[in-house]
Parts: sequence; C-alpha cells; structure tokens
Amino acid sequence: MDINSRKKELVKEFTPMLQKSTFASKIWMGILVFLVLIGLYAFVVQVTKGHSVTGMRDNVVWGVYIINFIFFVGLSYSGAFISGILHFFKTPWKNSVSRIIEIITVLSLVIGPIFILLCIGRLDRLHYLFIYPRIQSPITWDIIAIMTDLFGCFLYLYLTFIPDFAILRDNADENTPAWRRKLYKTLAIGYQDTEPQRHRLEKITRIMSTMIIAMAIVAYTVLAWIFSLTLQPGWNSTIFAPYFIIAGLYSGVGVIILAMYLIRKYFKLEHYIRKVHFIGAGVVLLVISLLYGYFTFSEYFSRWFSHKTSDVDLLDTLFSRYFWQFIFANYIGIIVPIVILFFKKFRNIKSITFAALIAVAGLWLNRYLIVVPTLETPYLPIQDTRPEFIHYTATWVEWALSFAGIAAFLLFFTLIIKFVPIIPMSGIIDHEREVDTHRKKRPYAEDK
Amino acid sequence: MDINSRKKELVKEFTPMLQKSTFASKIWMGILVFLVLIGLYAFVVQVTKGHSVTGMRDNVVWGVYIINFIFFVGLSYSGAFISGILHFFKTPWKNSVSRIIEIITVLSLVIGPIFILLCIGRLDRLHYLFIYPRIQSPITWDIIAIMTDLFGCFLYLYLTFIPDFAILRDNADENTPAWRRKLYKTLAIGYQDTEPQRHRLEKITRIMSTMIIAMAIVAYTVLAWIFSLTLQPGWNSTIFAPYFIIAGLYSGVGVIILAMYLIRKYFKLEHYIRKVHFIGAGVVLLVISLLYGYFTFSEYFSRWFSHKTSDVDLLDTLFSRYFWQFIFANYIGIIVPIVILFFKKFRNIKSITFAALIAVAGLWLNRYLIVVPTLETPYLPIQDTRPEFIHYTATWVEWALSFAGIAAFLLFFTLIIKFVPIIPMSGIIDHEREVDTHRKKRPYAEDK
Amino acid sequence: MKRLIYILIVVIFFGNNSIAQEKDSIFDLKNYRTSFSFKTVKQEDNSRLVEVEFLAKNKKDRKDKLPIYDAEIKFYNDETLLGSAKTSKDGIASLVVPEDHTYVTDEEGNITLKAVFEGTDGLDEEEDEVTIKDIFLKLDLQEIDSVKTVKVNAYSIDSLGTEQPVEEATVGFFIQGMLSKMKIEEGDISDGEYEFEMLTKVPGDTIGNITIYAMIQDSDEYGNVSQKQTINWGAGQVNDDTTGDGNKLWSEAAPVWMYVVLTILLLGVWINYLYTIIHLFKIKKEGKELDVTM
Amino acid sequence: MKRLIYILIVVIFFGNNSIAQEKDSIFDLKNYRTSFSFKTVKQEDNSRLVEVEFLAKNKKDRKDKLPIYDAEIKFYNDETLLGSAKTSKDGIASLVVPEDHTYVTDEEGNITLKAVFEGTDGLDEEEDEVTIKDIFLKLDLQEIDSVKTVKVNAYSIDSLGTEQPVEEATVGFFIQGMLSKMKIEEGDISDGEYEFEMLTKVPGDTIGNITIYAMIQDSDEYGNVSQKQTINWGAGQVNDDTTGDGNKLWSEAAPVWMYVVLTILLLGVWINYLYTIIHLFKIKKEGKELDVTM
Repeated sequence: MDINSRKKELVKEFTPMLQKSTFASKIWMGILVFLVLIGLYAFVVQVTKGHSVTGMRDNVVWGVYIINFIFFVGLSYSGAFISGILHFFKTPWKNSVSRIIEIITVLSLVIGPIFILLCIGRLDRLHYLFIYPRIQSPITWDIIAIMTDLFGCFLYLYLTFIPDFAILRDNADENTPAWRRKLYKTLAIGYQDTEPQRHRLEKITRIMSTMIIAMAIVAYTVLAWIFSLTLQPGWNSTIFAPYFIIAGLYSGVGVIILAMYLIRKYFKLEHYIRKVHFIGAGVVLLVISLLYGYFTFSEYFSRWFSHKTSDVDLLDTLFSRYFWQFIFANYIGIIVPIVILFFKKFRNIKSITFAALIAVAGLWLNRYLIVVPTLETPYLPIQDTRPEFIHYTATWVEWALSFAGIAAFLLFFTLIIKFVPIIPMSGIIDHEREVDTHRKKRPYAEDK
Repeated sequence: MDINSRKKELVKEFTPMLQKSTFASKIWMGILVFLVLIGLYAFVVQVTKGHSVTGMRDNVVWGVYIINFIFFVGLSYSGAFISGILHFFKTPWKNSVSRIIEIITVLSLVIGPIFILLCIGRLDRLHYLFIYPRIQSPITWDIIAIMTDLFGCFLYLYLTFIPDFAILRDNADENTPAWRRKLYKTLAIGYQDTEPQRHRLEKITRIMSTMIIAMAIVAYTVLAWIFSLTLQPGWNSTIFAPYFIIAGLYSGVGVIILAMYLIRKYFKLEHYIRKVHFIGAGVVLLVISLLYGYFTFSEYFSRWFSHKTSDVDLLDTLFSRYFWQFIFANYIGIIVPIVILFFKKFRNIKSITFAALIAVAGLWLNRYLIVVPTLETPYLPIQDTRPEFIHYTATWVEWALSFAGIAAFLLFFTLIIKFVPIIPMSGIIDHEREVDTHRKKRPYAEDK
Repeated sequence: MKRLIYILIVVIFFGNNSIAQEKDSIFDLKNYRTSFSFKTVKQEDNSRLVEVEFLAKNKKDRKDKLPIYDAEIKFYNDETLLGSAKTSKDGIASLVVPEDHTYVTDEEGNITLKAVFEGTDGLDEEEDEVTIKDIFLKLDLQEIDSVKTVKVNAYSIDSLGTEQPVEEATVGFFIQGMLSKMKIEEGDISDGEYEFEMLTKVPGDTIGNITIYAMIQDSDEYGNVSQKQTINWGAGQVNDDTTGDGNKLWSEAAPVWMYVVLTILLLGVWINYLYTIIHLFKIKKEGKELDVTM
Repeated sequence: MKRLIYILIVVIFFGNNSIAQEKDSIFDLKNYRTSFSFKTVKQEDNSRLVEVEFLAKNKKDRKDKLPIYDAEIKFYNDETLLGSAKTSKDGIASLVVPEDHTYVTDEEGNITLKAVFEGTDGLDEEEDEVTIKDIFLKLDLQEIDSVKTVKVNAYSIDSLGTEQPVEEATVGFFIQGMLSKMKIEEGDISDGEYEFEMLTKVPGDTIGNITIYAMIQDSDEYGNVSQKQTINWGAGQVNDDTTGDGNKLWSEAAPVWMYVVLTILLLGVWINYLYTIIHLFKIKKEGKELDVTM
C-alpha cells in the first residue's frame, strides 16, 4: 500500500468537509453569532449598570456564572484526563474520538474562565492582576496556574494537529486558497512523517498527555477545595475532591457522546464514528454514573444522617424549594442513564445519546444545587435578611451570557473543524500502517 | 490432546503438594497451633476476668479488636470484589491467583467477625441474639447480613472447587486414603465435566460473582457508615464510604501479593505463579495506592484546613503522640509502594512483595489511627478524665488474640491447600482446551 | 520477618504519657477582708436552718474568695444558745433547729437570730444578726374543674395560737429538676394566699411525679421559707421524644423504608443463592444420569 | 431540543417565594399595672440627666411590658420646675439639666428631684422622688513610674464652695467597646479617692485610643454619676492577630511550604513544556534538512 496515495485519498475525502459551506451550516453559524451578540449586549449592560442587573446579592454572591465555570472547567479537565488516558494507553479505537475530545478540552478551558471574569465587579481593573501581581496573593497563583494549564492544553492540541497539517500541506489541490496553504505550511513546521520525526512527535505527545492528566487532577482538586475547605454546610465535605473529579468525568463523557452524535449526523461520518464507539463510551458512562451515584449518595446520606443543624437547614431547603431540581439532578440525572446503559438491549446510538443528555443536564443542575442553596442557607446567620438577599434567581443577563458561552463554544468548535478534519487523517494512516505491518508478519491471520 | 490423560498428569503433579508432610510444614503448623493456643488462653482470661484485662475503657471503647475486624473484613470484601471482577470479565491470567483470592475471601470473613465477638462483654449471652431476636434491632439485621455474606462466600468458594473435586475423585490413586476419596466423591456431587454441566456451573459461578461484588460494596459501605455517620471528629466524614472501599482493596491486593509470594516460594510454583502475575498485581496495587493516597490526602487535608475545634484537637493528637505512627501509616505506607511500583526498573518479585508488605502494615496502622485517637479526643468532653480512661494501649491479651487470629487464618489456609490444589486444575484444563480450539481454528498463528 | 513486624509494632505503640503538673498558690492575709453572712431558711418540714458563710475576700480581685474553715460559729436566739457548728471546707457552718423549738420573740412576734464567731489570733470576731417573723407556708395542689391548680397559704401564728394571714410577700414556685430547680411562677401573696394554674406538659419522673416548691426568698421580713409537695401531675412514662425524629441507636419501630430496602436487598441476594443451589442440584442429577448411562 | 431544555430550565428555576406573615396582639389594660421609675445620672460634662421610664407591666406575665408613650412628665427640684418632657416610644422621658444650674438643697446638701405625671382619663397620676447628694468625679489617668495608673477623686462641694471628699461609695471602671462598656475594675472610694493599675494589652481603636469611664451606679446617696476620659493607652494599630495562625484569605506572607510545593509543581510542568518545545524545534530542523536533501 502506498502511504502517499492513501494520504491524497483521505485529503480528497475530507476536503469537502473543510471547504463546503452549506445553507444549513450558514444558518447554524448565524444563530450562534446571534446568541453571542446577545451575550455581548448583556455583558455591556452588566459592565455599565454593575452587578445589580444579575441575581447575585450580598448573601448569594455566586450564581449561574460560577456554575458554568465549574461545568466548563470540569468538562475541560475530564476531556484532558480521558484524552490523556487514551493516548497514554494507546487505546485501539481512540482515533475516531480523540480529536473531538481534544477540541472540547481546549475550548472549554477557554470558555470556562470567561465566566469567572463575569463574576468580577470591576473588570476595568482586570489588568491590575498582571501589572501589580503580588506573590503572596492566591489570585496571582491562580492566574499562573490557569495560564499554565491553557498553554499546556494548546500545546497538546497543536501536537496532535501537526501530522494532519503536514498531510494537508502536501496534498493541497488547486482549489485550496493560498492563505490556507501558507498557514498549513507554517503550522506543519516541516514535519515530513519520517521515522525519527514520528517517534519524536509520539514521545512528546505522550509526555504532554501525562502532563495534562496530572494538571487536570490537581486543578480540579483545587477547584473542589475552594468549596470544601470552607465551613459552609453543603460544601464542607471531605469527599469533594474525588467527587468533583468523578462529576467532571461524568459531564465530560456525556458531552463527548453528544458531540459524537452531532458530528456523525451532520458530517455523515457513520464510517468512522461507529456504533461500537457509542457502546464503548456508553459503558464508560455507565461505570462513571455508578461511581457518581455512589459518591452523590455518600455525600447526601452522610449529611442527612448526621443531621448537624446547619446541614438540616440546607437539606430542608433542598427538599422543599428545590425539590424538583433535586429530584432531577440527583435521581433522574443518575438513575435514568444507569437504567438505559445497564441493559444491553437498551443500548443503541440514540438511547445512549439521550442518556448522555440527561446526564449532562442533571450534572449541571447538581452543580447549581451545590452552589446556590448553600449560599442561601449560610453557616452564620446574616442580619439584614431581605428576601432578595437570601433568594437567588438568575436574571436574563445571566442566562444570556450563559447561552452566549455555550454558543461561543459551539461556534469555535465549528470553526476549528472547518480548518482541520475532525477525524485525524494521520491516525487513520497510522492504524492502516500498523495493520499492514501486522499482516506482513502474519500473512495468514485474518483481520476483522 | 487427551483431556483425561492431562488431568491424570496434573493430579500427579499436584498430589505431593496435598499429601506430603515435610518437617518444615510440621514446624510451621506447630507454631501456628501454639499461637492459637496462646490466643485461647488469653480468651479464657478475658472471659473470666472481664474486659478490664484489655486496654479498652470508658472512653476508648474500641481497640485493636475492632481494627482487626475492619482489616479482615476489608480483606474479605476486597478479595470478593477482585475475585468477582476476575471471574466476571474472564481475565486471561486469573487462573493462577483466583483460588488464592477466594480462600483469602472466605477465611478472612470467618476470622473477622470473631474479633467483633471479642468486643462483646457478656459472651455467655451471645445466644440471646439468636433466641430473642428483635426485628427493630440493627444487630439482628447485622447477624442476618453477616450470615448472608458468609453463606454467599462459602457457596462461591465451593462452586469454584467442584471441578477440581471431580478431577481428584476421578484420578485418585492407590495412595489416596479412603476418607479422601469418599469426601471428594461427595463434594464433587456427580460433576462429570460434560458440556452442559460445565456451562451450568459457569453460569451460576458468574451469578455468584456478581452477588459477592454487590455484597462487598454494600457491606463495606455500611461498615464505613458506622464511623462516618457519627459526629466524632475523625469519623464524621462524607468520604468514608469510598475511602473504606479503596482502603479495603489496598490491603486486599497487598495480602494477595504476600500470599502469592509465600505459596510460590514454599510449593515451588514458579511455573504457575510467574513474574507477570506479580507485575500485574503490582500495577493494580500502584493504581490503588495512588487512589488511596489521594483519598487519604483529601480526608486529612480537608480536616486540617477547615480547622474546626474538634478536628484540630484530633490532628494535634495525631501529630504529637501518634507522630511516627501517622508518618508510617499515611506517608511511608503510601509513598514507598508508589515509588517502588511506579518505576519499571524497580518492579521485581521481591520488591513488589516488599511494597505489598509496607502497604498492608501501613493500612493496618491507618485503621488504628482512625479508631483509637478519635476515641481519645471525643466530640463531647468527658467528666472523669483519668489517664487510663483517655489513653489506650493494647494489653498482651489483645495482642495475643490478634496474633492468634492471624495464626488461625494461616492455619486454615494451610489446611485448605492440603486438601485442594492451590492452582485450580480445572482452570489449567480450561485454558489448554481454549488454546487448543484456537489453534485448530487458526492453524498457522503462533502462540506465545 | 514476622518478628521484625512484631517489634516494629510494639515500638510504634510505645508512647510516653507522663505529664507533670505543678501549681503554685500564694496567699497573703493582708490582701483579704473577711465576709461573714448569716441566713436562715425555714425548711419544708418546718424546721429552721441557720447557716453562716464565712469567707475571706481579696480586696482587689473580686473573683478571689477563700473559704475560712474549721471556725466555730455559735447561733443564738436573742441570748439563748441554739447550738454551734464548725465551718466546712466551703466556709459554711449550719445548724437545723427542729420544728418544735419555741423561739424567743418580741412583742410583734419577731424572732431575732444571731450568729457569732468569737475570733482567733489571726481573725477578728464576727457577728451577724437577722430578725424575721416566723411564718408557715401551706402548699395545696388540687385539680379544680380538671384544671391543675397550685395554691399557697402563708400565715404566721400569733401568741394566741391563731393563724394570721401574711399581708404581703413575694413567693416563687419551682419544679425540681435533675440538678436544680426551675422557676415556673412568681407572684405576690395577698391576704395570705396565692394561686395559679399549673403548666401542662411538665415531664415528671418515670412514674410521672413532679415536686413543686413554693419559696419565699431573702425576704426582709420573713427570711427564707420553703415548702414542697410531690404530686403525680407529670406527663410521666410516655416520653414525648419517641414521636420526634432524633438520632437513636434503638427505636420502638424502625422507619418502614428501612425494612423495605433491607428486605429487598436480602431477598434479591437469597433468590440468587436459591437459583444457584437449584442449579447445583441439577448438576447432581445430570451427574447421576451420566453414571447410569455409562 | 435545545429550546426544550431552555424551557425546562426556566420552569425549574421558577419558584414561589411569597410567604405571608400575620401577627395578632391583644391588649387589655386591666391585666396591667403601671410602673413609673425615676432616675438621675450626673453625666461626664457635669450636666445632670433626669429620666423617667413609664411602663405598663402585665400582672401575670413578667415578660410582657408595654411602654406608655406620649405622656407628659414634669421634673421638679423641690418645688421648682426643671422642665417637662414627653415619653418616647420606649416609654422614656428625659431632660438634661445644664452644669451651671443651681439646685435647691436642704441643710445637708441633699438635692431632692421629683418626676410627676399628672394623669389622664385612662391612667392614674404618678410621682417618683429621688434624693441625692451632688458629687463630682475627677478622673486622672497618669503613667507613674511607667505604670499606667487610673485615679478617681470624688468630692462634693459644700455651701462654702470647698471640696469635701466623699466618704464611701462604690465606683466601677469601664472601657468603651463597640457596643457596650466592659467593666475592668470595681472598688470602694475611701477618703474621696480610688486608684488602680490599668490593664495592659487593651487593644484600643485604630490609633490606640481607649476611653475609660468611672461610674457610680444606683447609689442611694449619690444616684448615678459618670465621668470619662480618652487616652492613647491602647495596643493600637499593630493588631496582634497577624502573629496568630487563623484562617485568612490574605496574609503578609504565605507559608514557605506553599511556595515550595507550588513552585516545584509549576517548574515540573514547565520543564516538560520546554522539553516538548525543544523537540518541536528539532522536528522543524529535521524537516528543513529533509527539504534540503530532497
């Protein structure tokens, strides 16, 4: 088999995906841009009128922004973790999903921290963080950490892109615009897919994959501690660090399944993203949902049984004002995916996607219930208890910005996969090369 | 290949192991019996003189007995879990270790609850539990639960023994004593290794393996709750349920490695228990030790950072009077195994066994530090604070009974493997049969 | 290697628990002034307690009080010696004058009681006097129209032996708790009488008894007078707690969901056992059939 | 489907927060008796506050007190009207008599002050009288031999205008806290004087000032007298807390191990990044060489 001609073939196969602009895709992009613009307007309103346009007040100082932050960052870390694991153990069927995961990882790590910025009252002083850093200040370390993480994820993503850039550079046809050619040439940094180059690239990709696994664990643990190291009922919990990691994985696998489903549908990639991938991801989601359910149960059962006064207050709030949300987040959002995924006969692409959707929605709500009701039932009573100080309802500004965040995530995703094929061509080549070598060694063995 | 002649061959190979009585083995048994007798004497002392001969007092009401209980029961549950997983997923290399694990599971579930009985003040009223049960009483349910668990584990162990009993029955030679033949015949319940019988047995073994996994998780979770649902500092922790499960697995894998080492050494089973088994178990131990370390850190770090008054008292105690124990249990006992197992070049049979030894000792001490210092620094201050009420030191009676427990465990183990081969012969046959079928299907494929 | 572990464990568990404690106390008499306070209480059995608290108080530090003990205190009614007592370790000397003692009174029926400490080398003489009227409290607990009513009568007995209702005095009512008395009512006696409606839902002891005290305290005119009565008015045996949902090791009835969950779990497990055992028997049967055919 | 989620979320977060509260209060005058209490305080600037608290107290329930407001109270010195004031919502009427007012005194220098409520249809007339001696407190804060000493002089001025030291009175010393005064010392004035050594380590405000009060309270002879002085004796700006190890969001210096651990972690990560980037450059170089050779 001639590798070079195979590469040409693949480029030909994927080029339409990169360059076509169908009517549907234009509409899709239009909607996303529109949502982002609404978000920008809401942002201008918030900056000019101050935080009083949000539902956040003296007591409930955190709202949906922080929940989106936790959610996106959790997505990113779990993506990093899963991607790292797939790379590290050289999982055989990883190729079809690895790029999806990597893009999710990087994009959510870009979108997530934006929501933290929205929580800041005086954004006009944001640059002070960079020009007047204090080494004693945790926030300085925060910035260093987020920068480190972001840089690492970008670097990792870039490494996985290089072979494809090289293929795209070498196989550009007359239809490819000049700027694309040039960009591919620059980004491919002279990668020629020789044996030593390939080994070198593999080695550093492997190193970066361990790095991002380690960073994901450390960073998400620290995020969990932001909550669990306080004395707040509902937060002060020794289980939070592993619980957050499991929860992050739960949402991560869920979003990956959703992305797989949408991409498969839209780009007609049934050949690459097969049922076996959904089943595999579904089984992973099942295992994680069992763990997640066990952790959630441990967390709430321990609280409920020990009934310390402050915990009782919190649980009363959860089971009265937040009853249906609680049921959805911690019963439906866990049990429904488990039931769907547990029985072999229920497992098909649509049902697995549905389970993932329930899981993601449930998890978002679970984060909401960790943040808001806790702030509504503080550890120390407050003196001035006007209802709008105690009760939080997100305003249109917050929702607009939340949906703008999701829209921006989808928009960037769409743009990236218009630039690089969503299925790594180099991965297909590598796989075929390996099968080939195998076949040469054992000419009579069957391959299925 | 003729299966029947292969069976004969295997029986011939393993018979010496079952029937020889070397001088070394007599000495070994003698020592164990002696330790058990000392334990029995200590037991008589305790029953006649009452609990004042132990170190347990008004405040520290639990001592090494309960720690041994947690340890053995944890061993059992993790053994059940691991064995269940091995069976359920039909792991290829399971055959050499599965019987070791199963025996550990059952024996530790027999020895463990004995330590709970030692905590009971009026053993002469023990039968009241059975003749006057009250359905409202948790202890009645306890007894039902332990009975259920014990029955299940015995049943499971028996199922895995049946094919070997059948082989032993069919291949008894003139040297086999009559009572053995008869016993093998009864216990094999007419199992003839026909296709339908084998399938039936496989099916029920699989069911029982899921049962004991489920029971292990439920039972160990409940055991963790006994501690974590109180308000005691050091116990009231949402993380305890998963933490106990991880800790149980940690000790379980450790003890399995130790058992593998000893059995391999003594019975010269280098052919069956190979380096690859140690490496495999070592990697599992590494993963679990990372998890266990993470959970331990989460637990203590959350406590330390939140510093509630009662937690601070406990941590002060841990870092002053129990400093070296704490360092050994939670630093050395976790970091040393990780370091040994992490680096490929450190991994050999002896070093892995050493890591397992450190892990098991560290874990036992970790349990000690969860139980005793907590009771020494109660949540509510006590009025009469005589030093012997507050401080616990185990007495010779407790140590004697603890070592008697370990000795009894080893003694039973030795007796069982004198009765049934430690490597399941049926497993070897199955494996060879499978390889055979495979070879027939793909005659040119190499097998290594 | 096992011996090594043994030694290791023994060494690890060997801790040093000895903590030495020393406390210095310096006492200089010049910094103290004595306090000698005399009080009298008419007790429930109509006997009268006379009691002296004899303390040395630090002139500067109000919290620093030292009891003076083993000092002999003599108690007088006018010039008649009632008896003497030595102060205890707490600086308290007390004496009970029986019910039937006849006191010397002035024309208005006032009794003058006096406590005298005759002094030693180190301590000056001390004396304290109290003048009170001897009154009687009669506690009357009745259910009137199924309303539990507490009534107290206060009277003095004049020289003719007739009861004279007390005109004005503040009386407090208490219930005996485990460690101290809880005040439930306070009011002024007028025309020798005071009554009120008893609280409902007072728990009482295991058989429902409660002890009610009527007390006049530190009255200038009557000193301390106390009277008590025990009655079965408590909520008694049935402890209200059982209906609450506190944490308990044991309750009369476990919550239903617990039975349900546990039973389902256990049944699930045992059904599988049964299934397994049935199949074992099937194997046995198959084995027998094979034996026959072979 | 996205719209569905949107609606779902909006519906889920729509809760009903309206809680209605109603409170009934029933008032029957027959159950109440009035309490009219008059007190006078000589304030720090030597002016005199006269104050009446006018309440209706429930005869049965001691906790049930209702202030009587808008009642006009007249204050007299002997027969001279000092002024009148109406009771506030809290039932308090007060008046400040300036420092330079000359009081009518009896031969012993006692001032008789009287408060009178003249009665309305619903309420009876009330009157309360207080007789006190006008005394002066002089607070003197000095560092004697570097010992911070608080000294108070109490004297009255007799008809000839000479200072007569007060013979006996209990004086309390307080430090002004944020909400209330904390007692630091109490003692008896003898020969018009009392002094004590000030506590060290009293924090004080941001610039180290503390305000010390000397007060005679509820004295039968002198009524209430108060005097204060502010002095820079506080521990002041330097807050001792910085040396403690409490939880803080921000401290002057983070613990060293934190820097060490974080730096090691970050360095470890960045070294790997660097390694990766170096290899990327190597790939680039190799690529160039290939370009050349090809």
